[in-house]
Amino acid sequence: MSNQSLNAFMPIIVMMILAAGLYGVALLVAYIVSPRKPGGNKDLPYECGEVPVGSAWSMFNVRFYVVGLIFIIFDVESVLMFPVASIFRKMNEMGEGTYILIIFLSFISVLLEGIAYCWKKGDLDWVKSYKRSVDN
Amino acid sequence: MITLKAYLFISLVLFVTGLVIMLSRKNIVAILLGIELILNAAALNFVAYSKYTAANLDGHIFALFIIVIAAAEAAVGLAIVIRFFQVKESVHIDEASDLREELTR
Amino acid sequence: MENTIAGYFLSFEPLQYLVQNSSAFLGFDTTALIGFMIFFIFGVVFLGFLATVGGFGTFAERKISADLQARIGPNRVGPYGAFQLIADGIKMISKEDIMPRSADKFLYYLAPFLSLFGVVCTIAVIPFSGNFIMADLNVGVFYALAISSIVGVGIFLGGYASNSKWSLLGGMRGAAQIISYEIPVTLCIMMIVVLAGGISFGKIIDQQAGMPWNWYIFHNPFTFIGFFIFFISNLAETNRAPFDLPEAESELVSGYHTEYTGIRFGLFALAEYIEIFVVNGIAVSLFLGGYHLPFDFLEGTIPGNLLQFGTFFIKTCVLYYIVIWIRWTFPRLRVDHLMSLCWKYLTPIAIFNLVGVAIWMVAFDGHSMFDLLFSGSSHSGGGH
Amino acid sequence: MFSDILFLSASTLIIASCVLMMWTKNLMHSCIYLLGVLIGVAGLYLTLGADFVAATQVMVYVGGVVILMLFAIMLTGGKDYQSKTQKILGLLPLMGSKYTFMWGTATAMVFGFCQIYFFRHLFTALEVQETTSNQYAPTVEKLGELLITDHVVAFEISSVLLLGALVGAAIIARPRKDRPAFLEPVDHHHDEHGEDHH
Repeated sequence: MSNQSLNAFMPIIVMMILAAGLYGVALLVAYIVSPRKPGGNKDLPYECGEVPVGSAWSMFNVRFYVVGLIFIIFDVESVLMFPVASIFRKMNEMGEGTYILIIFLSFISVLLEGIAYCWKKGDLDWVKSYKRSVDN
Repeated sequence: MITLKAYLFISLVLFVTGLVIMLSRKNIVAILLGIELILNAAALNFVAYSKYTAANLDGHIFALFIIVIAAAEAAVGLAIVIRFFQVKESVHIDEASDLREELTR
Repeated sequence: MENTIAGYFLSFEPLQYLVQNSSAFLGFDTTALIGFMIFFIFGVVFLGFLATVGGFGTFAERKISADLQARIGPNRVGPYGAFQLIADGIKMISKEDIMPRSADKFLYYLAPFLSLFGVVCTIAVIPFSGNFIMADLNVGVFYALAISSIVGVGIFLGGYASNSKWSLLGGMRGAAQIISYEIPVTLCIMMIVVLAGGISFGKIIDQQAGMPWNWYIFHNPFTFIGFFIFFISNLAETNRAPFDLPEAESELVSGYHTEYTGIRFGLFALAEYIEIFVVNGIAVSLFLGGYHLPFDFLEGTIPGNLLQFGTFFIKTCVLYYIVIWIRWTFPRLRVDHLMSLCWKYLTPIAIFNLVGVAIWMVAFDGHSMFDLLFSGSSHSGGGH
Repeated sequence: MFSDILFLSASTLIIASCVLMMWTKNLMHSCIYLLGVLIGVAGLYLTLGADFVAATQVMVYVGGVVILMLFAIMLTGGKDYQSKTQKILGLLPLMGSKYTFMWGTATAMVFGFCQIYFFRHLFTALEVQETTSNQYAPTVEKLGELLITDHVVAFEISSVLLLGALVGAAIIARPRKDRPAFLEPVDHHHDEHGEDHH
């Protein structure tokens, strides 16, 4: 890892431009080439031949949200662990290995407590979460 | 060359947008969107000041913790919103008045 | 710009001459401008290459599945049906582009773009060879992890915007699956970061140079388990069988792209196939030694770089073959099994691996298993 | 040169997304414009040399918070509501329309600029000559060192905070069959009682 100039981020911008360009060119070519015959029933949502009833934008089960919730907490914890993990080797070579190991493991142990809690309470189950949480 | 004021201006725009959304929207989820903007404005200020006025990375640490807090806040806040919706079948902010003293209606 | 493909080509004589002359002519330092042009050209080259690889992926998938099922597969277009991808592309483009009447138009147009955007931006940090890397960022691996999470938003929006029940169910499942399996992937990457002491791709790959026993997969038992967790989680993140719940054709018609026709369906499929190559490339770079040959051969020259690129490509294609092989061998998981596999098996094992690697680092001073076994003197420094 | 272009494009993205986010009535679209704002802020972090913070921004916000928001919008229907309690303000023709947002923004901008004008000596006091070099040092390792030395308590406590958030949010959001008794509408009970008497 050395000092970088800001130009190091140039390829990312280039790839963003290219992604937009690829999408635009593909749509443009398709717009020129492809036929357009609107009408009929082909612009109804597909429901295996039945005429769709109502909008699909209805409420659905809350367990998708619970999964997202557990994910975001773990995501944030792993983000915070990244800088510490990246200097783990350097600190170990400097002879401070035990110190950083204690810090690292105490952080991970809290993470483990979280997953153990969710496991115990049935938040990690997809099907049974309703029944078990009513029992509790 | 970009000065500190440019970043502060962008941060101001973010903050004001968040404030306007918070004040004018009546959907609780939209209010949480506004809060995210305000937190971003604060984090942007921290990072900008840490580049222009201080030579250390404390601003980055602060931005990192702001992002952490924002994620936790979004998780808990949206959980409350969803529970609120299950009880009241609406996420109108004015419905959240059960604990308020009854005033004249 | 050092250490990247533009820096590499700018060190050549003709381009330096061009930079000097154009700087003198235009009156400012044109290094950045020429570098931008080089990046742009190679961005187009890499994107075209990966799109072709993705197209061949669909062809290879059909051929290999035919092989596994004792059929012949596509054999009409060109020798052995090799031009099938061109025929597929022409078919995709010339189909009518239908949008459901009740769809959310803005999100319907945006969803394939976000899906493609997340994948294409990841290409910028893939190390194809020692010098053929577009950006060797200081946060390389982390950047790849971050930017590829946009794909999940694209898939969710694709399901939502169509206003079709199948699409919505597929999109919801897809988003839940992608975000869940990101956790084991992150933990496995962190295991490698602890070993390598840096999160740039260059640093991680340079430590695995040389013979195969220097690869991180063979560093210690924990990384050996970690590779398989990483591979399985990547299968799930790219919606590949046996984790193709979001597009399970026997229960949801086609999942989140049920309502997508023509070129936009093609772009979703293209993004998916490029993503398989990209995540396999990341797996090769992190665990299987990346582009390194066992010996130094013409290092730094263009033929040497092409040789390294070939090494990288062959390793990635082996993993690609395994991905296709798995798809046509294993039955699909049930959705509750999918979630319990992620949260109850892969994540705890990945945390266990991370702890194990951290303790191994401190206990054995970062020496690998083979160091300890074959050179008996080196494990004297245990436990600082 | 490149940083100027990056700054300009990122700030254009931010301002456009902010305006659209206030403008649109559709909450789903609003959330997508929030995505634009967040990516723009990540671009600004890049121009400030904060590469790790930028990547964190993309990873946590785009990969996590936005998807969570989308889930929550789906779960709650995503309607846009009119004001109920603010009777006097609600009578104004502009309240709750896009013009309100415009006026609110304009007013708040004027207010903000007035504030900046009054406190300008603070800014001038803090202004520091900018380093002209385009180079920046790698931040990840320094952040790691800071996290395990100066800020180690905050680092460890943040994990406890996240554990608390996880437990609390999981308890709140967990699917339940029963409605809490104290949240039942009171007049509903009265009606049942009255019918029994009759």
